[in-house]
Amino acid sequence: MNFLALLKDTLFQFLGLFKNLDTLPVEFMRLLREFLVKLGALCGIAVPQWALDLVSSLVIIVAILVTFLILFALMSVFERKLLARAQNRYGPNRVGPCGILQPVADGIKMLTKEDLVPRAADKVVHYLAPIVMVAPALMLPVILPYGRDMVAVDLPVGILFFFALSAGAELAVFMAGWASNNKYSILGAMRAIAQMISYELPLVTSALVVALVAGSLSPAALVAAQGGYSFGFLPRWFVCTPWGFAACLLFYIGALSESNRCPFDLPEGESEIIAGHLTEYSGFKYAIFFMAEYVGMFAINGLLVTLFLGGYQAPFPFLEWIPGWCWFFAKLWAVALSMVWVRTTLPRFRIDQMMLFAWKFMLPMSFVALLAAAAWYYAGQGLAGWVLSALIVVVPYLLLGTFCFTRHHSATNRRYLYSE
Amino acid sequence: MHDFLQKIVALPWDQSPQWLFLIPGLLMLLAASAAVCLRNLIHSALCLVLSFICLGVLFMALGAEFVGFVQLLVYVGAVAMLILFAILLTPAGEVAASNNPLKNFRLSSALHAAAGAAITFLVLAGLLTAIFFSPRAAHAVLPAQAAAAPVALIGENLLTHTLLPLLGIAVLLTAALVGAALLAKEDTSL
Amino acid sequence: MNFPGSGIIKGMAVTARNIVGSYFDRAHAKRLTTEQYPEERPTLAEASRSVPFLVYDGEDPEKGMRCVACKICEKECPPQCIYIVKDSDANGKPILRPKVFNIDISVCMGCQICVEVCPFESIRMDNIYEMSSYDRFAPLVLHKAQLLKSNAYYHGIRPTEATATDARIEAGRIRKEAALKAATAKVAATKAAAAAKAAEENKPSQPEQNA
Amino acid sequence: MMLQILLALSAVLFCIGLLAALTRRNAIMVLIGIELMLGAGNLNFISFWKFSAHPENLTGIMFAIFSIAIAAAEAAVGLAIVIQVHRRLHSVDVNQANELKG
Repeated sequence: MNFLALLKDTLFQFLGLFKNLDTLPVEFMRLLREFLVKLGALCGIAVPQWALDLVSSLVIIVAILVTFLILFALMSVFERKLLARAQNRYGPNRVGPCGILQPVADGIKMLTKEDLVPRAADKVVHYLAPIVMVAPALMLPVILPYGRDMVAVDLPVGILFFFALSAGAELAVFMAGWASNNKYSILGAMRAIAQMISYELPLVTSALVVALVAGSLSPAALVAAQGGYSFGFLPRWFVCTPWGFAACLLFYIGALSESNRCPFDLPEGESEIIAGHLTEYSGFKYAIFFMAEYVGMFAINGLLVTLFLGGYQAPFPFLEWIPGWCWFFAKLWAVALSMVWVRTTLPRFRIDQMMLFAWKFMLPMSFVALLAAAAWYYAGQGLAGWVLSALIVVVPYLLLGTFCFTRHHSATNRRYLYSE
Repeated sequence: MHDFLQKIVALPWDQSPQWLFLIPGLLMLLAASAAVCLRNLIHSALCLVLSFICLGVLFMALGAEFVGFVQLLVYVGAVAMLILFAILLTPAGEVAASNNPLKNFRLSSALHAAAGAAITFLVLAGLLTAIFFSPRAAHAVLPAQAAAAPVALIGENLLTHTLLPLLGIAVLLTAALVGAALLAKEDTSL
Repeated sequence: MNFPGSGIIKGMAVTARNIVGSYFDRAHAKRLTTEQYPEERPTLAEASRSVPFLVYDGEDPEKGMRCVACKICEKECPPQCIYIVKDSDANGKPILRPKVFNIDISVCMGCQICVEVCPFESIRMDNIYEMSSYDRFAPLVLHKAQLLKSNAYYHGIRPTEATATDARIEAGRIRKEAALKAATAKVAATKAAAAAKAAEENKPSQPEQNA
Repeated sequence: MMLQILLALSAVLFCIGLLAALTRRNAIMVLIGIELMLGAGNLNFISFWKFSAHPENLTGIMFAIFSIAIAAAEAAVGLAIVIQVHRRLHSVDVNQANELKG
């Protein structure tokens, strides 16, 4: 058996994989390993396990990176188009058909710009900040289950891994803001950190709600727990339960805040503090920050899809023939575009409103969701559970919303701590 | 070429040697020393973060993934941020004072530092002696079954054997939260 | 329906209506107000102006040039972007025509003062707007040949003003002719009077003689 | 031998923290030193757990988790005190906070 025959054989097997699209990526990896073993045998080398693992890890890493960079590129153009459409403009439509190649133009522009470092900046920290920002952001997507058995690293503490790494973003933002030696930068960094720390609590707590019911911190197990249909038609996604709906909204708001998107874009509020911690960055470093922000946003949206929207599960039984990974990415896009929709609609928070919202609404509500999930768990998940957990969620929501957030309340006693 | 490839492939690449954990360990010590020695407070806080990250990696290498990630989450995400915030809120501290060391030199503080260094050296010597001359430490072997800490088991432990300490911690954290908020309030009449 | 958070839902509905409407609305063209610039040119208002140009009458720019190189615009121009050199004939005798007429449009601020002070209705504001170039200096200095544009062009970009100008020139011409006629008549009259006077001066002797 | 190396690492880390706590005058540096010492303690807990006869009891892990929680509380309160001291004395020098000295 010579090399060409092996190649031909493998190619035919590869084409055969397209019969079942659902398992295509997993089967492709298996085929790759088999091909490597056969190739080694052809050359007279017994290919050891670690080499196979190394090659397949590299392939997976490259696949995930490329996927997320493509998502980032597409998002940057779709976001601008949707924003434009909401304001009755065309949006980018010059580069390529319908402006789809705009990210290429943007990339070329960014990379050819001058990389400025302020003279008074702390050079080392200024240089390190984009790296600290991008490294955790690119590591986040590895724990997400993209399809059946399609999870790069099935960590038993996957959710914890995710939140531990997103702490890196806070650090990077601080480093960028401080090292720039610019008042706007440091103000932006302070705002960003205050916001991220405040919203991390409800974010983690609402993720904890799911972990409480599913009894696991592994994303793959969480998605597996959301398979099937209750009452015969309603998918058993966690978002379709009262507590899950509340936790999902809380997580969504927390995700908006963690990825510094409108209405939580105070750290980069253009009209107030130029670009916050990004003020002194240009060229390639700015592009890296931008990319890390978008990849981080997609990663946290992926976690939202995994935790609440059933990951790769189909919404209806008659749609199950569509491959799971298609469902995952469809949901991912739906969540990401909904973030753009929110961005077009809501104005930016004032900083005291933002803190008030985090500590007086988000945090109590996430505890309420935790309570509702516990009630659901012990009430047997039937009709009684539905009614009980719905009551537990709705009553505090109405009370908080009616008495805590009247206009009068938020307008009194306003004090600006950092602007005096 | 062929033989060379075969030899490379045959090496035990997948069995990491036991000293591999020394890499994060030594990096941790280096970062910690930098954190202590650097004059710029922000730099030393950032070095502290690096040292905490290395400590977390060390925990993970020792099989305690959960503790490692908690370490990253709590120390990098919260404690380091608190320290950085505190440094920014207390300007003109040591940085300004250290601009002219001769002017700020005082005999009492030099004696103070010397005494501190001496105490530290004594403690270090004592600890290292205890560690390297203790027969039990020298003969400690890895248990037959590899140590692992599955999350489910940790959770179960938290709510059974260590329920009381958990409640205590909950009360302590609440008290600390309220206390810190009260202390940091501007017009507090202490 | 008014419950906490209902305002957000209403706002989201508004933006959603706009997003969908901008794609599927019947009044699509009216809704998206953006002009696709290089393909769609804006229709400029008649009063829009950018830099000055020189008007000439008839076909030949040199012959029909209204400018007489009086240099009033050069003096009045606040940023001093106009440069004029008078022409002279072979004998060195100056003639009423500019030899050089340059306008540095990188300096021009479009104030229209030159237009207002020009007594010969020669300099007028143009409305061209694609004036960018790769060099900051040479291409942005417009010379006489570039500045001279026909009266027909002037009528094309701002008909009302051009018609008024033409009427004014025509009226001026008529007035001038009338004045000329009057002057001629006056001269003739003066001459006649002088002749009469001379005749009269010569005459008295005659009556005396006669008397 | 591996346990000894781990313990030595932790001992050196502890002493670095101790040095900072004893010699630096800035209160925040003192707090950083204390955090380092707590980290060294955690490393000891984890390495003893790793080498214990019954790792399935998770005693070391539990201790480490609690110690991390306490460290967080300690940092929060300590830094609040530092900020309060700075507000009163306009300095974070621990030697200057001597109002109670007789």
